[in-house]
Amino acid sequence: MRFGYYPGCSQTGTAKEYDISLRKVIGKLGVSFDELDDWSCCGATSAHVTNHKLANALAMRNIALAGTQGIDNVVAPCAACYNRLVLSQYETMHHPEIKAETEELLSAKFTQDIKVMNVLELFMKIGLGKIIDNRKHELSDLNVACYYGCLLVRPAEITKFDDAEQPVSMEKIVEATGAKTVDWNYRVECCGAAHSIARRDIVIDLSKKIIDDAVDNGANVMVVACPMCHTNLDMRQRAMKRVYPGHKEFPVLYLSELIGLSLGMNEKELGIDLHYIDFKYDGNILKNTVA
Amino acid sequence: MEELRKYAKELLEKGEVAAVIGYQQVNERRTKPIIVTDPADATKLVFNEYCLNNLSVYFTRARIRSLMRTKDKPTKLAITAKPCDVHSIIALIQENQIQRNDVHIISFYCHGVVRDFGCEFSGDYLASKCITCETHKPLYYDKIFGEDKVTPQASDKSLAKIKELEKMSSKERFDYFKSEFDKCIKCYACRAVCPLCYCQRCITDKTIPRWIESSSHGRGNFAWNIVRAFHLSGRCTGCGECDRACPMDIPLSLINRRMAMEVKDLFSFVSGRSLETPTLVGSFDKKDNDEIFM
Amino acid sequence: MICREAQTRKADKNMSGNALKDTKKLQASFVPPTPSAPDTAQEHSETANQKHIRSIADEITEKTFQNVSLCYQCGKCSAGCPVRFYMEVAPNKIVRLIQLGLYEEALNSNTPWLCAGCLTCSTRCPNSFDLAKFMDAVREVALEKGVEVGERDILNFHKAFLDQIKHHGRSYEVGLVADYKMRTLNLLQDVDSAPGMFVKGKLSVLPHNVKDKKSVKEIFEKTSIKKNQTPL
Amino acid sequence: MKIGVFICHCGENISRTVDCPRVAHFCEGLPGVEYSIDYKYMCSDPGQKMIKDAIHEHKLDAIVVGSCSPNMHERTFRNAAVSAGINPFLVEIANLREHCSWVHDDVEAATEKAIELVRMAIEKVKRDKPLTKIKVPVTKRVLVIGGGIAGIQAALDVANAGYEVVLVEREPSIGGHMSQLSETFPTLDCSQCILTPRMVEVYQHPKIKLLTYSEVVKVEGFIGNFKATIKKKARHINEDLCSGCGLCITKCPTKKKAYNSFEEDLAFRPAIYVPFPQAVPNIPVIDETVCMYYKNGKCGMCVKVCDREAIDFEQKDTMLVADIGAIIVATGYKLYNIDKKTFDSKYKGYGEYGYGKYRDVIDGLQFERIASASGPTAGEIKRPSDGKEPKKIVFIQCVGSRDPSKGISYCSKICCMYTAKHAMLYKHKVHDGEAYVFYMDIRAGGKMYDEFVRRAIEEDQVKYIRGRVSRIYEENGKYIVKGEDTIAGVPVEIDADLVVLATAMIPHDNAPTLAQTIGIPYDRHGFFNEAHPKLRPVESTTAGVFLAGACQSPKDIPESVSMASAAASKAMILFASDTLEREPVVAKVNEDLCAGCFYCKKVCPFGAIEVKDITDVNGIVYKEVAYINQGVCQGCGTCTATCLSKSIELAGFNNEEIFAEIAAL
Amino acid sequence: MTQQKWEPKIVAFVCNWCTYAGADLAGTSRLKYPANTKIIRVMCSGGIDPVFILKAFERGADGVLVSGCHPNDCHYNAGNFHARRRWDLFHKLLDFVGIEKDRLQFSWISASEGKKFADVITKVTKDIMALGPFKAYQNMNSEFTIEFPELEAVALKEMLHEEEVSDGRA
Repeated sequence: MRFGYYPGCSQTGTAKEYDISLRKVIGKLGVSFDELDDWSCCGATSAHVTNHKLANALAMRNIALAGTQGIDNVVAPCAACYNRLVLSQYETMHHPEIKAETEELLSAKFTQDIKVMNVLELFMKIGLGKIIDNRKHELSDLNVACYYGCLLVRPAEITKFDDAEQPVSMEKIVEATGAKTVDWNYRVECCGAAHSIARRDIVIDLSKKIIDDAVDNGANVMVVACPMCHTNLDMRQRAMKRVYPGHKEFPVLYLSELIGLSLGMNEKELGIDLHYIDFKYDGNILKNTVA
Repeated sequence: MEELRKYAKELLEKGEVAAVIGYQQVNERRTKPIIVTDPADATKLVFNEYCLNNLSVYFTRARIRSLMRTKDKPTKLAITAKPCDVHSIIALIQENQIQRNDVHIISFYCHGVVRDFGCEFSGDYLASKCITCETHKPLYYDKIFGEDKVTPQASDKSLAKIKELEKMSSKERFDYFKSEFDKCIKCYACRAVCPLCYCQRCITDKTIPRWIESSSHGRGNFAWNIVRAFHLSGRCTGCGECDRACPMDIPLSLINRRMAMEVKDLFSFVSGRSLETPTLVGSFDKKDNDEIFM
Repeated sequence: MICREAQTRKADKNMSGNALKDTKKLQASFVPPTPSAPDTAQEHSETANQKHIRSIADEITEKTFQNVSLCYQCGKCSAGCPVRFYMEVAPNKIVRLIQLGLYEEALNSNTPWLCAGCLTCSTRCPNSFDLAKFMDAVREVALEKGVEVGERDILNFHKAFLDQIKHHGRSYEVGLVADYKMRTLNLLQDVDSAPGMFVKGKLSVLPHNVKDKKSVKEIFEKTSIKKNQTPL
Repeated sequence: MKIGVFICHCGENISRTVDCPRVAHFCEGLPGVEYSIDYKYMCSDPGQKMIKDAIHEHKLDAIVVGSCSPNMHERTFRNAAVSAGINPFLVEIANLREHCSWVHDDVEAATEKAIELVRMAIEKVKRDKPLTKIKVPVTKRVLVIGGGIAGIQAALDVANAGYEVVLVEREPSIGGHMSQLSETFPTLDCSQCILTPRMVEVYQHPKIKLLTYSEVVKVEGFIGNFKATIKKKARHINEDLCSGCGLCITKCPTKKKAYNSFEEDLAFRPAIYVPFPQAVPNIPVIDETVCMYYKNGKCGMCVKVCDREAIDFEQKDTMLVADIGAIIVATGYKLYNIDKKTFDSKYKGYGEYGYGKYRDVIDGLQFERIASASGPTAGEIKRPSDGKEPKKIVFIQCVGSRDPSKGISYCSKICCMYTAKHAMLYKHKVHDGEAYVFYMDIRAGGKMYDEFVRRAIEEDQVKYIRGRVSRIYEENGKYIVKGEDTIAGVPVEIDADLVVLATAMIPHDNAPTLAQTIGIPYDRHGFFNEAHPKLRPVESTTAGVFLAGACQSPKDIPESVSMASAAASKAMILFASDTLEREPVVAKVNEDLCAGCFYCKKVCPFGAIEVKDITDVNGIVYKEVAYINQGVCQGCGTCTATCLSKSIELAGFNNEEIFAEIAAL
Repeated sequence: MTQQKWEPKIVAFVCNWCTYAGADLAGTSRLKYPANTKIIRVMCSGGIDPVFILKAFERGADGVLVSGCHPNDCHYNAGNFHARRRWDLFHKLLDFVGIEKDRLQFSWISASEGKKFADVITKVTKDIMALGPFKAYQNMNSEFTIEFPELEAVALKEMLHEEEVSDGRA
């Protein structure tokens, strides 16, 4: 199985470990990526909140590249990139005016729908059976809070792969690693990613609520599928401790890292040591050390 | 051949049938239909690769039918029919034109007939319908003669023509058919020879209101040929007699065949193959193709 | 409804000549913002004795392909909005203000800028009004009109971010943070996390560049926002 | 032939976009047209007089009226023509309003089109033949489908007038949703107390044949002469023998095997059960899916305890056929189930409210059962999860209703009222409790309705909050309800113990199937369509089929009851005469030309076509032709189009007439 | 129709119960659609003969719409199912002899679908506009074209008033 791959900017910087772990994990599952040549930024939140034409064009540049490079399905592991690419493509394909305008702007033709997939769809497509078959460890002492965040499943009419309010796919994937999942309330709440730098106060509040609810519902680790979420939930815990002095550090992993652990890779291989909140998993014993 | 003659003679002598509709040799490469009512004439009957006519058309003729309606005892009619002619008989039975009990089918294993009288029996001159024919043994019969032989190989030119037309643009196809239909002289030979054109008064002869313009001008010709083809859609068994009868060589069976292909595609139906399957017209499936409807 | 009646009453008072400082006079431009056909527009100009100007509601409709009147003010968006507590005005009120033609109040508020674009409102809207998309358009209009933005820092961040993409094709975090800090003079924020990031090798000192930088730059140039198209 | 043309302005409705004088003037010059005029209101008395006078004065043979749709005034103009001595079928209507003036803006184009429409009508009327109406007998028996309050009312009204009624109910008992309610608004009187006497009256009425646990599976025929096939599902109880003692129910070992649907799944029931104590008839049913006997052939406890030997495990479904003159459809509604739905479902779920996930997030009917003295909690307000009395309760209105993104655009009409009732019932029973209602608008139109809502707010201190709730989630046994008070402009959060969702009223899942069985139209939601939204609200477009209650659109009890009585009186109007006149639009075969292929017989949806033998002078059958039974033919014309030799003509729409219309293009 | 700008002529054969009522609803709802389509009402879509369509083309129609009740909703239970088979075949036949597919269109429009009726008419008009006048059919024999109005009248007469021979009704 081969998939096109759109890493997204974070994957080359703050979310390096997501990129590393994802590539390693899918390699182990017998899948490979064709990285989109010369991909550029999807425009992220900044583009679409200020200039809809720019946002559309930046995202569609990558869709156009996929078209010319003969790639008909693209995995975008970052939930924000995924959402931008899917929405821009939907808008472009559903409004002839936008289509014509964007085609002219990019000197490209959009003839086919390129299937943009998020990381959940990717693992669903690869098949949970494959994860179970290749599993080295059953992570049965992990109580995982699956955090979808806001952009992964929305809007459900367009992303069309899971329920927008009560999604189940990440739980299914996590359960394939042998870990347990907890039922909690903030699975699809927003962490405020767009304001991570400009309004840190908001982000800290929102992230704190998310972590607290996960802890209250008995989770001992959280799994995310978005570099933005991870930055806020992992890195911002330091600042959180300053604002809320009683805050206890709580490990946050990428989905790919969790799967990597169950496939028998170690923290170093998966880049978990790059997280702010340390997380060690040794055989079947969970060691959640506070740095 | 002798068996056939003997059998027909017996049927007539016993009074089981009122007449035998059959073929009679004209010359080496030509036959003509004969209605045998006198047992003595049974010796004239033949069957070979030159028996082109689809004799089932006679069932729709009032004069022939009247043979069955004698005052004291109604009798059957016997017919010598090629397996493909049996398809027409099936269609006629399904359309209530004749009852299965009223017809005695004498049939043959068939390995094809010639395209036209005077031709040599070989692949080059094989009748078009025989090229793809799959029923060498009739589907229904009361008596069968002969043995299964191999049909000569031949290329399917009519299918090639259909494919060629399908590739054309609408306009090109329109021009093609217009030029073909323009040749029509409204002689209605196609109608006369078709076993399924049994209406007592054809739609084209109806004058209040005038359904089809009767003059043989472009529009009238177009309308006639379309209506003819449409009325035969899902009914035509593909005997190809219309083609043979047309003095102007209009490719009538080409359209018929194309429509039969559509019918098979859309409804998995082939006309005249089974007495049990309901006819295409007059039945429906709730799951029929709904594509063309907005 | 109550709100609108009050506004109209105030408007009546205004007509009598005794203008109050907070009186909002409702303009005819809050008639349905769908682009009107030329003949009806003419009719309109004849009756109202004024030219039909493309209102801000019209502009938003054009940008979002959805009718602003779709919103029936149930408030489900505001109820579920994660950043509602930081907003001056509830999100549903912003739609109401635009529906009423009270553009200044809508564009000046910090609400659109605080919207995180999480799509919670759009997903849950009973009348399928895409509020997140609407907010995008409101911000865009605010920029076009050069309205004073309620959340300067957030805009600066977006500008800094887009600058990175414009020049490198991909975002470059070190440059982004430096640029943002220059714009906001907020030099001390995040100094706690940056060194850690360098140590962990997450931040590279050099930007990641796209090979075909020109094409990305071109996109920016072709789509750049033209300011002050029409007065507010 | 002398034709009169009359062009109606319809006030301004037509003349605003159609130049009526020009149309009338143009027609004057057409061959066959003797007289042509336009007038402001042709349907008015002076307008009709104008037509009659013109017929006399100009000795007209046929008339064409350019006016509104023939569905509106065709009858008016036909009657006018008849009173002036013209056959009603020599009147043609050109639809200049619905099909022309109302749908076009450009005067020039609309006038051109109007002229063509009138020309087509003129050409058709030239070839129209005088026809006489067909008389058919009427079976004076009504089929009422649905035994809720609407069906009960309709059945009693018809039966009390002396006509026979067959009342078919799908469930084991009649009573419908009304029997589930605790109290009714705005009087707060006990629902069952007012309903059960009616149910008993139905049971005892000599003119009513009650068929419970039965379904209508086939309806054939037409007004006055329907033939209905009813499937009586096997109860596995011999109804004639059962005394309704209930011993079998108490002895059945499968005590809690199945959810009790009458209690809205808040309680359980055994395999043999009556839905509720006051059920009519009071005869149990055996649920095969649960019963031990059907599972492993053992048990038979009910057989042992029944001294009347009424249990019959071998009982099979039976089919009954009834001759029916009119049908009243009163199948009611169901509540929108707001559990998670799939992507391709017509409706979407309410995942954000966690219905189906949280046991204490319930719907309105469930609350009715909790509040009902006969319900699972014996009238005490207890929440389903732990049986505790909720001290804080939240009601949410418009769940599903007015929510196009979930698939329902309409207002369910009754929720505002019943939510106010629920809140009051709660406050009356839990004095120290807090009740909150989230609403979008309060729609309390009706006698004493708004006063009722105000009473809830003012006297019972129910807090009304204007705004939709965005999300509900559980935290430590409380349900956090996140909303916004859009009036105050502040976000609100309530930690409720119980949440009641006023979910939408929707038609039953099989409403479209039933509509197809009977042959009546339904809208995109599955509600049955009335013939005219204002003037014929209780009739379906199919003659002889009437509608009552919530199967047509959401309705409360008084509306359903009045609609039922209206439907009943419509049926009785039909029964006032022994015969019925029918449009003579029927097909006829030209026997000389029929080729006897009988394709017409195969396509006829009504089995109206028979085989007819044609004999010669000697009496010998020389051909078979088609023959159309005029009493059975409904005039669809499918046979005429199928006939290859064009030997069938449909009176009133014959081919010559249609050709003339085409030719007039 | 005016000389300077060509306006297509479209005929719609509609059933009385669904589409005609749907068209009425479009009117009562004041929906707007182009004025090119003239409606001919029949009782059921099952009663429309394909020859009607040929006649319409002969009489100068540039396009034809056939519309009835949705499957399963037929007032006569099954008329539209028979019609569906018939039209599917006839449409394929016309396509094969070179008549553009969009000249003859089909739809199911219920009595409650006024909006759909307006949309369908608008779409059909747009499609026919794009195809242009159906000269190819109308001009098939030049002596009957519109330039000779008197001959047109003769043709009309031939179509409708030709003496009846075998019906015995003349």
